[in-house]
Amino acid sequence: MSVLVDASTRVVVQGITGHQGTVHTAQMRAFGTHVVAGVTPGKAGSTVEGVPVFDAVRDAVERTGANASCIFVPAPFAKDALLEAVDAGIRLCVIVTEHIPFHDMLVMYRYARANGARIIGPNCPGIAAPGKAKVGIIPNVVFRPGRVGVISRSGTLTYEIVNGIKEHGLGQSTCIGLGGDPVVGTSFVDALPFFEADPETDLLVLVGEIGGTAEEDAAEYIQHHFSKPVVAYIAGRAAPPGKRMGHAGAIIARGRGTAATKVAALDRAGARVARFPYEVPQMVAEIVAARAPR
Amino acid sequence: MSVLVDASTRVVVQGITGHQGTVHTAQMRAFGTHVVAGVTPGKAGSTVEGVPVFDAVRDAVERTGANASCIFVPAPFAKDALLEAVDAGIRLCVIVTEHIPFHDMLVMYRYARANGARIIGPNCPGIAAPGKAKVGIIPNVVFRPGRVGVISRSGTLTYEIVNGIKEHGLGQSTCIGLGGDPVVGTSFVDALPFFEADPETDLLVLVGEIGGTAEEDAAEYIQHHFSKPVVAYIAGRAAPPGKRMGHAGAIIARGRGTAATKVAALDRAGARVARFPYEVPQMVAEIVAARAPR
Amino acid sequence: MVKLAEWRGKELFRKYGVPVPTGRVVRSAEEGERAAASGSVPLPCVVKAQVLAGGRGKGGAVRFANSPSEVHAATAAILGLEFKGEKVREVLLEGKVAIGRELYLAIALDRSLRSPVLMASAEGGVEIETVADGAVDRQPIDPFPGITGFERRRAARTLGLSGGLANELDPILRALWALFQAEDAELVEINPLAVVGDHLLALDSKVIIEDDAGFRHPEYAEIRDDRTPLEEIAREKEIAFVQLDGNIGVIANGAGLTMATLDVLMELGGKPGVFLDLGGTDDPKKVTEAFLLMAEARPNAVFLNIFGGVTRCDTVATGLVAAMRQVPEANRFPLVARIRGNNEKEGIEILRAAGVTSVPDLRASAEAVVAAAGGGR
Amino acid sequence: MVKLAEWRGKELFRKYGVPVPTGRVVRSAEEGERAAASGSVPLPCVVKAQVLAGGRGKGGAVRFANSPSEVHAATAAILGLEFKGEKVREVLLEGKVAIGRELYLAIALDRSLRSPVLMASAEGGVEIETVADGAVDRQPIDPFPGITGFERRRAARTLGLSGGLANELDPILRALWALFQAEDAELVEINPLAVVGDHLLALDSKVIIEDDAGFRHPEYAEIRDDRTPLEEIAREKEIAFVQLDGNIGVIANGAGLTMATLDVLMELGGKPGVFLDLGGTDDPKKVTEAFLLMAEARPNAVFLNIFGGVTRCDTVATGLVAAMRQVPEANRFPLVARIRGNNEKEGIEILRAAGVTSVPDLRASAEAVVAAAGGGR
Repeated sequence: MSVLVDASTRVVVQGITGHQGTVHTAQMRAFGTHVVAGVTPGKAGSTVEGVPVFDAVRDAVERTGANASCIFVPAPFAKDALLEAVDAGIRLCVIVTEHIPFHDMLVMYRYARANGARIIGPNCPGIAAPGKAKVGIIPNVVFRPGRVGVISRSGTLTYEIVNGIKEHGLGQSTCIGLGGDPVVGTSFVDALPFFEADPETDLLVLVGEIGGTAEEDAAEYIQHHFSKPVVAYIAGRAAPPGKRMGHAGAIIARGRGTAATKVAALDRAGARVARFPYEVPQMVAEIVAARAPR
Repeated sequence: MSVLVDASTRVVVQGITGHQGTVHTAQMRAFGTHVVAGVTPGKAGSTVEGVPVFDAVRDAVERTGANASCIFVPAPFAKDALLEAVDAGIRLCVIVTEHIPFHDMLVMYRYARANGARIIGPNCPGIAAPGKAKVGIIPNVVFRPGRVGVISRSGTLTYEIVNGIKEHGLGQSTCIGLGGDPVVGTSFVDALPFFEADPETDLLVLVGEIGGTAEEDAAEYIQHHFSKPVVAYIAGRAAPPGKRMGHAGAIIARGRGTAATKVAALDRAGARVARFPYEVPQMVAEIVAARAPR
Repeated sequence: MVKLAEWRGKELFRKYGVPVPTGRVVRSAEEGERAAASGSVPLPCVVKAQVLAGGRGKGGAVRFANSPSEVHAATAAILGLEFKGEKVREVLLEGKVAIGRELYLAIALDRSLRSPVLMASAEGGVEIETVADGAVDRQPIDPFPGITGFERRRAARTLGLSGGLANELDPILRALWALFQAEDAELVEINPLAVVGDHLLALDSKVIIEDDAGFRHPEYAEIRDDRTPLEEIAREKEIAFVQLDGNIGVIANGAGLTMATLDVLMELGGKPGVFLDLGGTDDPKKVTEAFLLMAEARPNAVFLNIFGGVTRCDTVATGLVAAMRQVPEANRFPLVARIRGNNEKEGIEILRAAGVTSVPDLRASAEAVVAAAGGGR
Repeated sequence: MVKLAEWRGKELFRKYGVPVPTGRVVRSAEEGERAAASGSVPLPCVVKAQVLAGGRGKGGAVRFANSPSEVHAATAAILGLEFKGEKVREVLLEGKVAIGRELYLAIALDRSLRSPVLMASAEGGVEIETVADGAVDRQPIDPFPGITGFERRRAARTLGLSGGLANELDPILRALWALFQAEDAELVEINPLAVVGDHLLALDSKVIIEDDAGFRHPEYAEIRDDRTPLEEIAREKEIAFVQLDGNIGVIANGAGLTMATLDVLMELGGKPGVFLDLGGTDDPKKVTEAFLLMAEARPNAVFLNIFGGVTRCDTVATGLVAAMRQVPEANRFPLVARIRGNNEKEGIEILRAAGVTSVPDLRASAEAVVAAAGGGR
């Protein structure tokens, strides 16, 4: 078992003929993922990296049994791409596209929820379960199968930390990058129950950042409903209020969403909170060592 | 057990200060229903038939624990009333109001479904489980507790048939009037599983009419998923195509939805189909007699 | 429901952005000639009777004209025609175009899905009922989020449109959807949507507006439907009233009971002629009005079949008795009454006092009225 | 995000149907005097500096004038003022009104709920942060079906409005919602919404437009935000660039990694001065541009911290080497590089050939750059 993706995951890549779509189709396949179809309107009949391309997601689903989508289409068309995937029966949609207007995302989120579909992202690196499947763009090199779950709002910082876990000789069960936008389809609180239920996850790494209250909400959930050890890191302690720190969501507005409140909440919830990113793998290794049979 | 309503049903009447709202509040109470609140904006603090009136459904829910709504507000405001009820957490909404534009009902239906609420109606007489609760306007006099389930698209024709069942010395488990509009919140197919699962229902009376394919859909469902005996009647054999027969939904358009196709479908599904409304109670009595222990 | 004449539908098309030919509606041959002479209608032009029934082309209700005088002649020939029971009062003049392919597009309600559906077919220009099911693509359109890009792309593929024509289809589909929603339409149909050179053009329109949304659309209140005069009066009084080809008047309450009553009469050999549904009133005046309306329809006999719910039996009885006093001698009719349900006893008593006996059994009462009307088996 | 000046927000209010005082924006004292003299601004009037910061009243940036010459004087006094770091370039003149109660209304995004929320408070006219939580009513507004009647009624009750004032509030709330959606706003705020006689009037506006919806709103592209000139250039080149008060330049990829790098530098006693996020590019030219931009910011030292994903290490190295050749001698800076991830080996090799060593350990590399910048513990 793993979280949300596994060997039965069959991916359709929306926007497969674009540069990113093509590159990451190859990467996902190299990871061992079943990438069964691509979609680019008007390009039906061609192939990309050996994957057949269709005009519409519905065609891809009917012809290839695709059950997950990885969306690379540009922001102005991303809403339509998501609606199309959900309409065609896809129930897991990873949206890599960045700069999607949040008003669009509000519509996408409601449409997905009303139809029982889950969105990861947008503006996210996606999800990967080493040895099973990857939907998204996290570099393959950072992974190694193992028992550490990872949930993160960040992209490259996730790679850094996941890579650190690998360099400490450990591996990951499933890693989810939630994305850095103000409105995301899957939040920490949405993702935590999957890791709680996953028998292949022994402990969890949570990587947050300033802005919003997702980490505070997560702390609340962890305190009452999460039984596994948690190691956390919050980026953005050095960020001044009112400045967007790259991510649209990473902004301290009206005095809310500071690193301090997030660290304090996680601390209260019993998580070990790292001061430096490179402390995270160290803490993980310590917990694993302490739990290992002697 | 009964279907959708029981002794735990607590009704808020939306539009309670109108004539119909007031009359039927008294009737529902006389039936034994817990009518716990009424709503009419601007009338908070008053009472109708001893029932406290609130400005908003949310207030009524918070103060009285209402969990079902009976909507009498005029058609132009009915959409808002339904949205308000669902937003306030009500999960069963009976809409008596007629002449609601179907475009409004499409919105209402989707909003209710997205939030896990069930609509009965609009333009319907509601639901009643004799001895337990009634939400709607079916006359109390036609009921008597028993084991015959009734689902109908009609209003007064339902009363006629339900009364006939009573006059044959039998009684009803639950009776649902679905309403005669083109778009209804609960269709035959939606309602049938409840009666299949209800241990207090021994057999089912289905009263349909011309227009649409709800009866054909019901026949399909009955054939494959419904194990109890069904007695059916279809009104409108004498109706000419293209004429609306009172109900907005009762029209034979483009050659579809005729009585003949409905009767044939139900017949194929194993239902006993009555030619005259007064044959329905007779058939019900025959089935009950045949099943009675000798 | 309000069925709009072709020209009214095309006015809506123009308003929402569906391209239509240059044209003008006229109500006299002179007006038509002037329109053609002034250049406000291009020549040669098509002269089309504005009636709601289909099959105008084969029925001689569509003609062509090459000059103002030919427009005069064609318009004069069509105006006043009786086409499938409708009198032609308006004629649409439109510039004639060179039609390439003819396509079909419509948005309608699918009751079972509880959703609007977009229907598209590459086989337009004929009655859609004659097109094979497989040749009509049906896509449900969710009001939230409304018509999407992928749905519009699929429609373009169904219609075999690409490049510039597909680009033209896109705003047409958005416009159709906007019209369907904003005008509270039951049906919006373009048949045919024609390929004319490099462009798309709606050559006909069929738009049906829902009655119940009238409170949002006072502009449709004055557009007459294909109702008889008595039906029109009933509509104003908010009484459901339908005229059929028979001699028995039926007054009942509720659509289902009314239909069932008709069915029973028919089974027993009677011929229902007027169908009058009181609905859920409990105002005796409305009952009186209904009776007076029924009297005007001059039935051989009248069957009053009431099951009291919202409408109470005593209300109906009171209204009936008041009406009986007002009906002129000449219009009197034999009456069979059956009133059951709420306040049944009180109603029966009021009727009895006025000399009317209520027959409780449906079959017996129906047989009585069939006999009174002079029919039956 | 684009924060609109008060007068721009009020233009939107007017467009969507939120009532605002009669007024006019002017850019010189003479223009102001003429406006008052011509009657296009009623007298007496309010003269308000058009700056984005709050607290204008107490800060002397709002004055009153009773005559055209007083308008001239007040406008002259305000124009050119430096208010909380912003230079006043525009002044709004508005007829003075007799303010009754001051209310608060806003629509903003609630991230946790993933929904817009309507905020209403009867305690308007002050910074909303100073109002007790319990005095601000928050209602989530579902984009489908949009703002509803019951939500509008609850807002009226919260604001203590009834009768005619409640009737006026209703279209204001519809307008606010329409504006919020159609303009892709992050925040729409009326503070205060004033009761003036029997009417409601928006006396101030705060509207923030989301950047990401720029493709739908070219009209906002030219409105400058409170960015520094270098930030503005970076924005045009689609590079996330933020200037802080320090002397170490940070080039990283991805918001999280960039923030973490700043955090580490700060923990180690360094002072990050420029924050430059390459994002997910793999175009070496963009990397070169980013470096040249960084050079213009004149940092004491630069830390390049890349974890290669979409951005490959060799791409960054190639871009970096190209940039190093173009940076003028005077602008050169000490560079510490750390490149990890995809194509790490290739990247390290390219850097090594250009004389730059990549330090793989984050702590060690961060300490090196802090030392190079002349800081540290």
